Amino acid sequence: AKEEAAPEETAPAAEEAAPEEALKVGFVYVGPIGDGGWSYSHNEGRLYLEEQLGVETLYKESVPEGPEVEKVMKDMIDQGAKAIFVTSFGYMDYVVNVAEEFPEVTFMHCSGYKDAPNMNNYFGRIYEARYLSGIVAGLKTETDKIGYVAAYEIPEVIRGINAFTLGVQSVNEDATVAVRWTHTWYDPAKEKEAAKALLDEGVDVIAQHQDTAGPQQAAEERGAFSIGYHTDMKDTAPNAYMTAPIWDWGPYYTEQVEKIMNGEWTNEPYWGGMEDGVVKLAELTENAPEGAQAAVDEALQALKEGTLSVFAGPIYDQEGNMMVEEGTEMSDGDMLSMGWFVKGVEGKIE
Amino acid sequence: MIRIAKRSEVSKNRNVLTRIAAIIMALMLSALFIVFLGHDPLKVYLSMIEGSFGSVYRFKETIISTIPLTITSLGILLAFKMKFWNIGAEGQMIMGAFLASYFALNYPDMNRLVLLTLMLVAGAVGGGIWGLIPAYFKSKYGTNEVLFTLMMNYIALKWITYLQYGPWKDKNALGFPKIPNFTSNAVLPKLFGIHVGWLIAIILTALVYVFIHYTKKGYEINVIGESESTGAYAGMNVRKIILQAMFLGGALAGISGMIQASAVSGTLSVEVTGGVGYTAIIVTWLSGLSAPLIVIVSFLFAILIQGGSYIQTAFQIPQSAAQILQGMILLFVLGSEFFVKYQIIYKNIKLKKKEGK
Amino acid sequence: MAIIVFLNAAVQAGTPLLFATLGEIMTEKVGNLNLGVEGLMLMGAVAGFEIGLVTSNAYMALLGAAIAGAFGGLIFAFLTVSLKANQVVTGLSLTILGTGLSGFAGKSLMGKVVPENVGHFFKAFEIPLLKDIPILGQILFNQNIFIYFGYFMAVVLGIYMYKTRWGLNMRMVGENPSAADASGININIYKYVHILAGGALCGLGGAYLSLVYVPAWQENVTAGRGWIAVALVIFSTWNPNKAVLGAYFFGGLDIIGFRLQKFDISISQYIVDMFPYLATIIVLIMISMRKSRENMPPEGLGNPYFREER
Amino acid sequence: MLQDKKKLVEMKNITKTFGKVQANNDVFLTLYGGEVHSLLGENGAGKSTLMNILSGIYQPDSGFVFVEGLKVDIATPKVAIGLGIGMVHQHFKLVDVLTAKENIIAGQKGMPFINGGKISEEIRYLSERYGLEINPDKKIYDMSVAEKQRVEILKVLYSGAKILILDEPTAVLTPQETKKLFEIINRMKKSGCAVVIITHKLNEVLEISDKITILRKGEYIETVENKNLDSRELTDKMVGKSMNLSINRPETDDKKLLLRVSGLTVKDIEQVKVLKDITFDLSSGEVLGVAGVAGSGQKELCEAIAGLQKIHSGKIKFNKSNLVGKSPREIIKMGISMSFVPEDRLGMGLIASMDIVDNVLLKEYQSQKGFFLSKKESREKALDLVEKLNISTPDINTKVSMLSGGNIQKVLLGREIEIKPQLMITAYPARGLDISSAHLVYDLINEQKKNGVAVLFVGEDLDVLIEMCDRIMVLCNGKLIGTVDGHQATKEDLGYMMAGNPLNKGVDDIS
Ligand SMILES: Nc1ncnc2c1ncn2[C@@H]1O[C@H](COP(=O)(O)OP(=O)(O)OP(=O)(O)O)[C@@H](O)[C@H]1O
Ligand SMILES: Nc1ncnc2c1ncn2[C@@H]1O[C@H](COP(=O)(O)OP(=O)(O)OP(=O)(O)O)[C@@H](O)[C@H]1O
Ligand SMILES: [Mg+2]
Ligand SMILES: [Mg+2]
Repeated sequence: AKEEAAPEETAPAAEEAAPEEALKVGFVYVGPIGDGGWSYSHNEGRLYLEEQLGVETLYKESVPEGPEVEKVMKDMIDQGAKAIFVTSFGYMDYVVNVAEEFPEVTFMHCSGYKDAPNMNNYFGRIYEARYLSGIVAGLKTETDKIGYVAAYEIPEVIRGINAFTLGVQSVNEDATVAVRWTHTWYDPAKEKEAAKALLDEGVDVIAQHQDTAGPQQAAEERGAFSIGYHTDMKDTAPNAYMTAPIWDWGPYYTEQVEKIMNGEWTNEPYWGGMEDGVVKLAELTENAPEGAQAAVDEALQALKEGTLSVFAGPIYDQEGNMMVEEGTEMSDGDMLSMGWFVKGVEGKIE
Repeated sequence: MIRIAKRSEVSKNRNVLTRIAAIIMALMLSALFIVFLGHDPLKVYLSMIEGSFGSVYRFKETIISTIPLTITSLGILLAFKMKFWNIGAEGQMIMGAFLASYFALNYPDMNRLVLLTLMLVAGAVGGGIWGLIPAYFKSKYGTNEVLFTLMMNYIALKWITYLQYGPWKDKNALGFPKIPNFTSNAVLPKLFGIHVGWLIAIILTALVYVFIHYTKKGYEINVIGESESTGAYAGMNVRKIILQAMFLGGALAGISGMIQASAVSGTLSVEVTGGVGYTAIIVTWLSGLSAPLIVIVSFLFAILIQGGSYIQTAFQIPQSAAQILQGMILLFVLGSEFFVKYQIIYKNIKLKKKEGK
Repeated sequence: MAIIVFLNAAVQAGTPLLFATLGEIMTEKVGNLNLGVEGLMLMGAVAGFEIGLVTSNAYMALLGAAIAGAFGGLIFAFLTVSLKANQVVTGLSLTILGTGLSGFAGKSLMGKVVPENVGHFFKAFEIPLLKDIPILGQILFNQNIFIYFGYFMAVVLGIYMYKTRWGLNMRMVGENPSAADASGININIYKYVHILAGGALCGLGGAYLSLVYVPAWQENVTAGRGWIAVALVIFSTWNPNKAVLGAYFFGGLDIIGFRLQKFDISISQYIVDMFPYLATIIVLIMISMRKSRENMPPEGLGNPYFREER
Repeated sequence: MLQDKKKLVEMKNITKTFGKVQANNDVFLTLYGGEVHSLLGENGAGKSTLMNILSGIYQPDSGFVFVEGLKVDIATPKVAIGLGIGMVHQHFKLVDVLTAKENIIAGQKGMPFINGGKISEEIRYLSERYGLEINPDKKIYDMSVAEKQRVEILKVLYSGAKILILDEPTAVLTPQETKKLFEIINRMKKSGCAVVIITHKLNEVLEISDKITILRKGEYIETVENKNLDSRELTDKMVGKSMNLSINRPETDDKKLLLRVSGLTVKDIEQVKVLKDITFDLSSGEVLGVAGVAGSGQKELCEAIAGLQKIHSGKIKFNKSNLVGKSPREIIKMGISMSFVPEDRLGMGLIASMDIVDNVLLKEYQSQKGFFLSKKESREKALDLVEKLNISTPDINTKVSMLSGGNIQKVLLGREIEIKPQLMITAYPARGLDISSAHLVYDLINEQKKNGVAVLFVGEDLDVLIEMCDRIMVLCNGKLIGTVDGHQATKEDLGYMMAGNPLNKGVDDIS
């Protein structure tokens, strides 16, 4: 009894809504939910889940990617959580440990690659949205130079840069994408500086793989244009922001929890794309160039129909070596461990 | 009119009572804050206790958090005894973990006992060297150690980031920035369900206690802490002692880092310390530089941390609110020291009769 | 030209550091080492932003940030001056408290943007005549009002410390409180006033980040700059005028990586990230090696003062 | 003149305790303008405490203070300054990195912006009026002790003080400097100020003061007019019993050369020579005095012999062994038994926060074998010391900081004698000690001499040096000015030499 001492009175509403079985779902976030980025988007998913299924949720923010996360998950299990979404790569091994210890609890780990009978991994093909945002940027740029502020040299980010560049080049062959590494996910001032450095070099569109709106603000200040990330960043940079690849975790979370409730859940890995709705391109603003909407719609349609694949050959690397043969597509495995830039990217990977 | 005066003697009772009073006051003020958050303070506090003792597992976790705090604080204690304000335990832990990981990663198949011993020594050396550097400059040029050690923390952290994202990146992790997990040979075994770090912590506490009170070196450290020139006067090699003590202090932090990497994280990462290096400074200070008290204060801190983390999930209190509670309790306890050392006197002057001369 | 553009950006990146450094100089000059700068900056950042948002008035926002920082300073002063608590540990605890307060107060500000007129208030503008100074004009005098205020504060503080009686008294308090006390200087008032003012400056440093630099609310917007400011105080040897150079130098160091990335430099960017900290250590060692009596920390730094103690 | 003397200060029933120590118990003091008033008493009698109460540093537990007839509450030094009370503390309260001018005007009222020229003018006026020569723009760290004292006095005068308190001002001055100080005091007296002076030197008390107030163990004894008093009478009043004030100089015959110092030169961190080419001999059973203005190189000389100073050039030979470049530890290892009573007892010789046992251990532990520490012997020795030297302490586990100055000195001397030295270096062993304690120290030293110990005795009180030492060498500015025979030396000659003038009249120069 003492296990559930505390949170009962926060629950009644949820219990009414889900009378058949009160399932508690935990969420572990790596940043503050106020980051307006990664953790924010997962939290939006949690709220959506609550609203849809009326299940009770628990969350803990700013959990470091260290052993502490094991405790956090166990705390949640103590609180009665039967399913836990663990939303950062660095948690992976700890999730495996806890999953082994608590076979009756279901774990869903975002952006990793390990699994267990009661643990899957899930992620979204945000690169597809990035490809689309590349189309917008490619059409917009006048200097044919686009800047990209990126956090760390890891496959996820590299993949995004490559997809973006392919999108740019699909509409503007001459345009190049210059990359700046910030080595932080979360430092608005620093990210803004990286963007400013790019702007000073003559780029006129800024894209980003960061958790804050810093790069957008740089573009706004300099009268340039920008592609956001994670969430609609219209308010932060009204005159610069054109669109953003965004996450929409709500439907996936709802679906998974439903499956758990119905006993249909499997540990199948999930890597959803545009057609699943887990990744999206935010609505284009009036800052977007003319014709962009049409071009995006067309590509989106092709993506959904399967006639277009972002990493379909021929793809060349920066030195001009053929990396993906004409007529073939890159495998998911290769994509997941991508460690090179496509032609058109200016920058280097350490 | 009120004025303050220093107490001639500080009684143990007053010390303990004052601190308890401070904690109670802090909890009362925090209670208002918790009510503001819309929760019942009593329930929140009870569940903090529950979060640290509520089950065998929780109790173990509390002990596991106590271990690095204790060992690291012991290291800081040696520095503080010399009035060397070492706030670089964080970096010393990291570098200890780093050097230990070097062996764990490069000799994964070595005999377990040999490997673990090697890692322990490496941890001590790594932390020790990181402590030695500021000590060298402090003893030679009088370089301010507070800021030196602080900067050393950042350098250590950046160094691990470099390794994690660069040369030590796990080749099998599909390019993800993580350092490979240790093999089971490099993981400290468990004893009574908790990794043997607890035993190491107890042994080290006893050793440090004996070292400070019953050895010549310990005596020298005490003397130098009071006055370096007296040390020199008595024929001590002051510089050497400062360097030795800081090496030892760093080594203790390094051992703590090694234990965290081996037993808790199972690998090296930028998160290996979990901020213990900073918390331990506060622990050391609040324990009044006494090795046995460090264990107790570390345990209390572990409760605060465990409980604080637990109420976040239990009541969905945000992290920042938990920080506010922690900060308030700390400041109250720090402030209470005044009432231990000083007394407030309400001025009251009376004219006494005296035969005129 | 690229260099001018870079230096112009370095001044902007250095401005939050400048305010916090000036604040910490004031605090240390009266003998108190406040390691809670990061916390104070965050408190200023959130208060400035919140008030800016509510009132749409830049002056109110600045005032709010300063008051929030001063409030943090008040906590520090009460503990370390009146209650004679250990300064290092109090500072560390204050960082925890400040970070918590800022995060908590900022919950509701998530995603909010600085109101337009406040944003407009902080737009860069050129100063006539001065802007035409070759090179310097475009680096220093094409900036926003907050940055000009930074120059002003540094100069004013320099004059205050070295040319006025209050400044002299303040320095005396930090060097030798018992001498200052015997001279009839009210130690407590001097300590409180300067620690509070120092806190206010730290708060403004934080507000620069939330109101001007990233004119939108982001949790933990300082990202460790408070600690750099503590180091900068030494770097500038407790001199407000040198603090200007130090702050802009560190601002530059913070952002130079982005400008160097396009060149093919073989040294790892992760190693470059260590430079600010290495630079601070080197400066620290250099000052201590030179042993110039003028560049030493205030003699009484870190020690509580009790008149009847001997 | 006499009739218009005004009652400036009246202190009544002043009581002050520190923890368990009753520093002042029902003490009275009345000060008149145009008068010099001496405070006299043994160590710990409460003289400084009483004056610190008057200048607002301490708050009395009870009692009243009247200034010019009005009852006042001197809660802070600021209040005291406002009332025209200024104190020159024994340990100067000056900021080293500031200039004389800055130190003088700090805390004073005036225009917000400092008008350097005008202030210099005012300072110059004051210094001319009272004969206090200083350079307003010189930094304190460049100043001699006497200069610093002048700055302190100017600071007090600049603030408009009419009541000036000097706490042991002459302890650090040469006779000439003392003379000059007394001239200054007399000028202030003439301008209507009240001057309080604290000193342990009775001849000075008799020379300068109009009235004398005597305290004993915190109690007020009496206030007397300085008329037809002699020092014996004063001592008796102070100590409360009759005392023998003579210092004997036992003659020893078994003198063997023990220490030979030649060409000794020492530089400080800034590479300035603080000892210049010093040469002298010291034999067993001899007391060699060292006289000189404070900071003339005495400290460096002692520390150089004790192995605590880096030596630039020169030789130090102990019997046949060379001591140059040897650390204290190496000296011990060489089998040389040398004891050193440093000037700064609590900063160097003893650890204030440790008890007597641990302080005895300081000289003991090095010779213990192994890693662990044994306190057994030290405990026995500590008990022994307490009994033999009659140290008043609750027990041997009492912190040294809790003891009185005289008892602290006994612990230090006792410990140093306990190691059965061949050579004993003592720096100002009686500084700040009252007469009875001081005499105990002199007796201890003479006993060592009789046992054949060679003693290097650095002292400040020339009378004592002359009475005790076999020879006295005089240092000035790091140079050895000359050495005189103790039997023939006069205060005037020594004072003359201390100012840097070699003596070339009748006295034998036996160096
Ligand atoms: N700040 C203090 N804290 C604790 N005890 C003190 C303090 N000041 C003085 N005392 C105690 O008060 C007593 C009187 O001290 P005080 O300094 O007034 O003596 P004094 O007459 O000036 O002696 P001396 O001749 O050595 O200068 C001493 O026994 C000392 O222990
Ligand atoms: N902290 C202390 N606690 C108790 N007694 C003390 C303390 N410090 C000094 N004393 C005693 O107070 C008396 C006076 O001390 P001391 O001679 O050092 O001061 P002083 O020469 O009077 O200095 P000042 O002129 O600054 O008052 C001595 O008997 C000394 O032992
Ligand atoms: Mg005295
Ligand atoms: Mg004295």
